[in-house]
Amino acid sequence: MSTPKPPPTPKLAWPGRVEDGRRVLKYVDALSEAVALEMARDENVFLFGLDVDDHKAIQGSTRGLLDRFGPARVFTTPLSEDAMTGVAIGAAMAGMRPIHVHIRMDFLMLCMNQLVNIAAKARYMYGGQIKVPLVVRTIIGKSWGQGAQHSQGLHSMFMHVPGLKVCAPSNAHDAKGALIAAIRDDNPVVFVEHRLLYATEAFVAEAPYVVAPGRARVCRFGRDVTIVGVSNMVVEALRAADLLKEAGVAAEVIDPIWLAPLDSDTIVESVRRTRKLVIVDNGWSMCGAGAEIAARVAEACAGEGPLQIQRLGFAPTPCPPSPPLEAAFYPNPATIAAAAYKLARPDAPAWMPDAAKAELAYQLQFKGPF
Amino acid sequence: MSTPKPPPTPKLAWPGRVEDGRRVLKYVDALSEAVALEMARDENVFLFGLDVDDHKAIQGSTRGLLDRFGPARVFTTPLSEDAMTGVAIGAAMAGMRPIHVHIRMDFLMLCMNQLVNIAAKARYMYGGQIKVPLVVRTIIGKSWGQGAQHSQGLHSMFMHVPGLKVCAPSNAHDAKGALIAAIRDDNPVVFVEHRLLYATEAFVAEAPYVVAPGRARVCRFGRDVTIVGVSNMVVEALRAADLLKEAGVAAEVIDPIWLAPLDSDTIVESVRRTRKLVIVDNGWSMCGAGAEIAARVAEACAGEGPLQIQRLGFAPTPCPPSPPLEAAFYPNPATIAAAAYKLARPDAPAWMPDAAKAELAYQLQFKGPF
Amino acid sequence: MPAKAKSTPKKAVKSGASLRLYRSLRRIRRVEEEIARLYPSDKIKSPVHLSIGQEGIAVGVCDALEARDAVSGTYRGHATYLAKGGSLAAMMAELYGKDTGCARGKGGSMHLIDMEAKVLGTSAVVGTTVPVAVGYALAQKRLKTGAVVACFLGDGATEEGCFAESLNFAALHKLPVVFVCENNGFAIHEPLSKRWATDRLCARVATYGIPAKRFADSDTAAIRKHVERALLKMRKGGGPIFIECLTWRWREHVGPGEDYDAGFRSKAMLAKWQKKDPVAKAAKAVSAKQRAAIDAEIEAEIAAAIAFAEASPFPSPEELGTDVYA
Amino acid sequence: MPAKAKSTPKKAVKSGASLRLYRSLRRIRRVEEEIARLYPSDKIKSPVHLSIGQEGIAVGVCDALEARDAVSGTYRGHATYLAKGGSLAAMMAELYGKDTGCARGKGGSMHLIDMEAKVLGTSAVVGTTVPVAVGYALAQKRLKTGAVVACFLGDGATEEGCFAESLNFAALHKLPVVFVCENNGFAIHEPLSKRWATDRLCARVATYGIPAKRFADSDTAAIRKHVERALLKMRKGGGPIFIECLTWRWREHVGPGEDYDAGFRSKAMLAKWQKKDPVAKAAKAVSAKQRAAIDAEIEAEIAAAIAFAEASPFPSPEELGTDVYA
Ligand SMILES: Cc1ncc(C[n+]2csc(CCOP(=O)(O)OP(=O)(O)O)c2C)c(N)n1
Ligand SMILES: Cc1ncc(C[n+]2csc(CCOP(=O)(O)OP(=O)(O)O)c2C)c(N)n1
Ligand SMILES: [Mg+2]
Ligand SMILES: [Mg+2]
Repeated sequence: MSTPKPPPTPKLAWPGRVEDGRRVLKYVDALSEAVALEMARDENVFLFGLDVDDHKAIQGSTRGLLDRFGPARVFTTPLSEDAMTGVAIGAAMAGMRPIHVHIRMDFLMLCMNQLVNIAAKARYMYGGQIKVPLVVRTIIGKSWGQGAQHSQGLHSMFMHVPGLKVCAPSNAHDAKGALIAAIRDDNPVVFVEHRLLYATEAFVAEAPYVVAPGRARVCRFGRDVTIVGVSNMVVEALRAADLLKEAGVAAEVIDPIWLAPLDSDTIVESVRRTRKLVIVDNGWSMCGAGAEIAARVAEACAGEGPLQIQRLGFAPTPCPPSPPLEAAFYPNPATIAAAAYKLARPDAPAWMPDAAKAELAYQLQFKGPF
Repeated sequence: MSTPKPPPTPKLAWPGRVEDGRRVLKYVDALSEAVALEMARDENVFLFGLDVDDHKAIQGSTRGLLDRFGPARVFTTPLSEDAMTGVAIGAAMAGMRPIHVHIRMDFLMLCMNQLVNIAAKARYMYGGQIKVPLVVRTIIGKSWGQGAQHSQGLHSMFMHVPGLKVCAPSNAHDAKGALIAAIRDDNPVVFVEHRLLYATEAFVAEAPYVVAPGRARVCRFGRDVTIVGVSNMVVEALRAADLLKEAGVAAEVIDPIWLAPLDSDTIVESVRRTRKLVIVDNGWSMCGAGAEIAARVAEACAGEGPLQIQRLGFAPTPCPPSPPLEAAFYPNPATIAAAAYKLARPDAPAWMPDAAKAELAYQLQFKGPF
Repeated sequence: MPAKAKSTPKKAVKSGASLRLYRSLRRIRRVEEEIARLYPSDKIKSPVHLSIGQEGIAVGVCDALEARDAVSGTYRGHATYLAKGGSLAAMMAELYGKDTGCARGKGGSMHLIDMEAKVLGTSAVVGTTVPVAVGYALAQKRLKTGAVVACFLGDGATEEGCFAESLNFAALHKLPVVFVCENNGFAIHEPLSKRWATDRLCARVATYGIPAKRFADSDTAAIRKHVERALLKMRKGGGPIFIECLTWRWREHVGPGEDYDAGFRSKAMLAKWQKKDPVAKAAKAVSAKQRAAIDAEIEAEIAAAIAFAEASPFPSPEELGTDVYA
Repeated sequence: MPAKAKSTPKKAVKSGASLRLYRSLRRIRRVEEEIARLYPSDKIKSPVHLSIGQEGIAVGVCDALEARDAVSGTYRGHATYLAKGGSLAAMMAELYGKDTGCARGKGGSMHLIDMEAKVLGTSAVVGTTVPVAVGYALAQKRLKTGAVVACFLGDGATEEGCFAESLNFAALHKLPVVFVCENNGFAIHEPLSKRWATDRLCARVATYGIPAKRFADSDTAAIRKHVERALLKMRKGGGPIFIECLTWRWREHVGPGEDYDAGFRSKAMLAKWQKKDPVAKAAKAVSAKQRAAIDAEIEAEIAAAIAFAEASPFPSPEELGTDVYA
C-alpha cells in the first residue's frame, strides 16, 4: 500500500544511480528496461498478462511500459492462464513476439498443456513451418508467510522438455541481457525471476546487450570446491564463499544463468579441478536442476577418480509460512558454506559459520564485474 | 475396430491361463483385476475418467468394471481434465478413494495445477486435517506414428513434487500389486502404465497383494554393470542383459517400480559393487528420473573411487511419428547393451549386438520369478 | 422467513435470526479490523485479504446451512471460515504462524481450514477450490449424507476454465452445490471491463440448467432466505444453484489499508457501498441493549483469540518434515 | 448467394460456386475413402480420424474465406486442411511419414499444417488449438491484415475450460474469429448425454456477446452463406461469431472402419444422416458431364498424391535432431 507517484516519464532507459562513473540499476528496473528497449526496436513485441498494466506494475517490473507503449501493446488479461498461453503461442506463430507475464511461477501449472504440448513441440511437429518466439516471464516468490502455493521454483519441469529454453538470471546485469536475448530468441523461453532479487543492484549498461543462451559464468574463482547456484542461490552461494574464505576454503562459484540449454562444460571443467561440487538449487532437489547438473558431472568425469557431489535445495516438503519452518526450508549461506566445507575438508571437524554473518544475502549487492 | 464380444461375466479375478500350475495374466488384466478387488473390498473406491465405461474400456484395462460395479462407481466424464482432477481431490478429501484414469499421460499437463498446487500440498498446508487418497492412472503411449503429443513419459515432473507418489510398474505382477498399494495409499499416487506392456504376461496371484512403495527389485544379478530401467525400459534392459551375456558381460538389472519414494539404496548397493551404472529411462533425460538416480548414486558413492554413469532415454526432441525417426528416438536393447558394454569393457573395441537379436522386447514375456 | 422445514428450533424465532446475523456480521467485521490493527506490528506472518464490506454474503449463505453442510472459501476467506463456525482462536494462531493454528502454521491466512466445522481448506490459486468443492459434493451425494456444499468464488475466478468445467459437471450430476460468486468488480486492481466480454454471468450459468440469481446489493437477509429455500429442493436431489452477489471490497486487495489513492477505483463508490453496510443494517434489527451485550462478548472472544495466538508456540523445526505424506 | 463484396470474381458466378463446392466435397470424400482403402496395407504410419460425412462444414466455411484468412482444425482435420487449400500431396506424404510430408514426417495425420495455404497446425490434444487460433487472430488484428481465422472444434472440445476462456477473450477483444463447432454428438464413444448438462451451447456462447447460430443439418450452402455474410461485419472489427453444426461421423472415431456393431450408436442414425450426405447433395447441383470431368480430375490428383507419397523417401535419421529449436 504505497502512495502512488505520478507516472514516470516514458523513457527507454532508467537513470539508476551512478557509482564509479557507471550506472547501477536494480534488477526490477533492468527487466522493464530490457522490455522497453525491445519494444521500441521491434513493433512485434508486446507484453501482456494479469496486472501488467496496473499501478503496482508486477512488483515494479513493468513500470513505465504502459505509458511508453500504450494499452494496445501492454495489457492485462482475464484470469485465464491456460487460454492466454495459447493466445501468446498463436500470436507468436503469426510472427509477433509476445511476452506473457505471470506474477508467480506457481500459476504456470495452469499453462503446462500449452507450454509442453504446443509451444515446445510446434516447430518440430509442424516440420519447421512455424516458430514460437514467446517469452514467459515468471517470478519465484519467497518469504514472509506466502506459503505453499506462492513459493515454488519449478524450472526443472521446463528444463525437462525439449523445445523450451529456460533462463534464471541472478543479478540485474544478466536480467537485462538475458531478457533481451530471450525476446530475440525464436523459441519459447521460460524466464525465471526471483522476487528477492528485485531490489538487488548491479552495473548495467544503458545500451541493449545480450546475455546469450548456453553460457555459464564463473562468478568467483577458487580451487577447493565448486559451488553452482541457481537463480537467487547464486547470491547465497557468493555469501557462502565469503564465509568459506574466512575458514580458509577457496570456493569457485558458478552461475549457469541459462538452465536450458545448460552450459555444463564450464561446470565440468571446474569440477575436474576441484573434484568437489555443491549445487544449490532454488527448488526441490528430486529431478531438479541440481540432479541434472550432478548427473552430467558424474557422467563426464566420475570415471576419472573420486569425486564428491552434494545437492542442496528446498526441503522435500511444501513451503511452510511459519517463520521457523520457513527458515529451515531454504538453503542459506550458512548451510551452503557448511556443506562445502565438509566436502573441502573431509577430515576436519564439522564447521558452521557464525549465525550473524550468515544472514540472508539480499542486502549484499552483487554489481559484477562482468 | 474389433468385433465386440458379449460383456464378460462380472468377476473379481480373471481366469488368465495356467502355466506350471500357476496363473499367467496379462498386464492389462492385472490392472482391472486390482481395481475390481479393491472396489469390492472398499465401497469408497470409485473409478472415473474419460471413456472408462465404453466398449474399448481404456485399451481393455477397465474391462468388466462397469458390469460388476455399475455406472455410479464407474463413469466417464466431460472433457475437463483440470476440473475432474479437482473433483477427484474433493471426493478424496471427503473420504472416498477415487481412481482417475487418463488414457494418455500427455493429458496430465492439463491437470498440473490441481495435482501440484492442491493434491500434493493439501495434507501439509492444511496442517494434517485432511488426506487425499487419490490414484491417477495414466498410460504412456508409444510407437506407430502417434507422434509428439501421444508419447510422453512425464513421470519426473511428478517425482519432483513432494507430496506425490509415483509408480511405474514394468510387469503384470507389479501392476496388480502396486495398483492395490496405490489405491490403499492415503496419498495422491500418479500411476504410470505403458501401452506396450499391456499385452505382456506374468505370474499373478489371484488373491490381493501389495507391491509397496519404496522397494526396488533386482530382476537379474550380475557383477559387471548395473542397469536400472524405468517402466517398459526394464523389459528392454532385460533383453539387453541377455545380449550382454552372449558377449560375456554379466549385467545386474534393477527395476525401481516406485519412482517416488525412490529406493535408491538398492541401486547404490549394486553400484558399490559394479562401479558402473546405466540408467534407461522411458522419458527425456534432462532433469528426468535418470538424472535423479545418477545424482543419488554420485552423491552416495562417488567419493569412494572411480565410477561410471551413463544415462539413456528419449532423444532430446519431441517424438516423431516417421518410422526411421521414431526408431532412433527410443533406447532399445541394442543401444542399451552397447552402452553397458562400453562401460563394462572400456578397453575392448566398441560392440553392437546383432540387429536381429535386438528387436523390441515386447514379445519377450517376463513372468517373474518374484 | 417461515419456520417450516428447519430442524434447529432457534431459527424459527425471528429475533433469534436477527441476533445471529448481527452477531456473526459484527464478529467478522471486528476480527478483520483487529487484524488490520495488528498488522503493522508484524506479528501476523502471512498476507491477509480482508473481506470488510463483503461479510453479508458469507453470513447470509452460512446462516442457511446446517452443521453437516460444508463451505469452500477463497484466500479472502476469513468471513466464510468464521461464518461457518471455524475456530477463531485457531485462525488467529494460523495468521501468527503458530503451532496451534488451524493448519499448524503450515498454511497461513490463505489456507484456512476447519474440518470439524466443515470449512474446507482455502487456496491461494484462484479458482482451484471450485472443482474441489464440487468433488466434495459428489462424495456427499454418493455417501448420502444429505449435506450440501456452499462454494464461494470471486468474479475473477469465473474467468478460469475450471469454473465452466465445474458448472457443467455439477449440473450434469445434479450435485448439491450452492455456487456463490462474490462479485466485487475487481480482480486485484483490474476492473470487470478489462476481463469480462459482457456481464451476463447469471444468464450464462443458467444455460447449464443451473438456477442463477443476481443480488444487486447483497442484502444478507435476502441471500439467506433465497439459499434456505433453494436447499429444500437441493437436498432432494435438485442439483446446484448459483448466486451472483454484487459487493464492494472496502480495503485494498491484500493488506490492511485502503487503495483509493491509487486511482483505479473511486472513493465515491466506497461511500455508496458503505450506505449498504451489512453490519450497520443488521445492527438496526437488534436493540441497543442486545447489541451492547453481543459486542462485549465479541470483544472478549477476539481479545482471547489474540492472546491465545500470541501465547502459542511456533512449530518446532522438526515439524518441517511432518504431514508431507499421510 | 449475392455476389457483392467478394473480391474473387469466380465466386460471383453461381454455377461456379456449385462446381467449387462439389469439387471440394467430392475431393475430400474420395481422399478419405482412399486413405481407408490404403490403411490395411500399413503404408500409412499414423492414426487417422476420418471426417467422412462431416465434410460439408469445412467446405461451407472455407468457401466463404479468402486466401489471406486462416483455418485452425483438429486432429480430425483432413477436411479442413483440404478445404482451405492445403497441399494434398504433402498431406498424403505426411500420413506415410515421409520427408516430403507437410510436417516432414514429424507430425503425422494429427498435425497437418500448410502455412502457405494458411492452414494452422492441428493438435492431438483436444481443445488446445482454440486459444492458439484466437492468438493468431489477435495478431491479425494487431498487424491489420484484415484476415480472419476460422477455428474448428468438436463438441467435446467445448467442455474444456480453455474453450470458455477463449470465447471470453475473443469477445472482449473483438477478434476476427469464426468459431465452428462440429457437433457430431460423440467424443470417441461417449454421447453428449454423458458430457453436457444441457445442449444450450449456442445460448451460452451468446452470453459472451458472440452471435451464435445452430445448423441442425449442416447444409453446406447455408453455412457458406451465413459465414460469408458474417465476415463482412467481422472484417470491419465486428468481433467473433460462433456456429454449431450438427453432423454425423459415419466411420469409427479413429481408423478406417465403422463402429455400429459396438452398440453405442445406431446404424439407423447413419442412414438418417446419409440422406443428408453433403457430397450427394452438392452433386445434384452439377451436371453429369461436369461431374464426370471433376471426378476424373480428382482421381488423377489423388493417384498422383499417393504415388508421390509412396515414392518419397523417409527422413534420414539425422533429421531426428533438426527443428527442435528454430
Ligand atoms: C490462477 C491465479 N491467477 C492469478 C492469481 C493472482 N491473483 C490473486 S488474487 C487475484 C484476484 C482474484 O479476483 P477475484 O476472484 O475477483 O477475487 P477477489 O480478490 O476480488 O475477492 C489474482 C488475479 C492467482 N492467485 N491465481
Ligand atoms: C485433452 C484431451 N483429452 C482427451 C483426449 C482423448 N480424445 C481424443 S479425441 C476425443 C474426442 C473428442 O471429441 P470431439 O471434440 O467431439 O471431436 P470428434 O472426435 O467428435 O471430432 C478424446 C476424448 C484428447 N485427445 N485430449
Ligand atoms: Mg473480485
Ligand atoms: Mg464429437
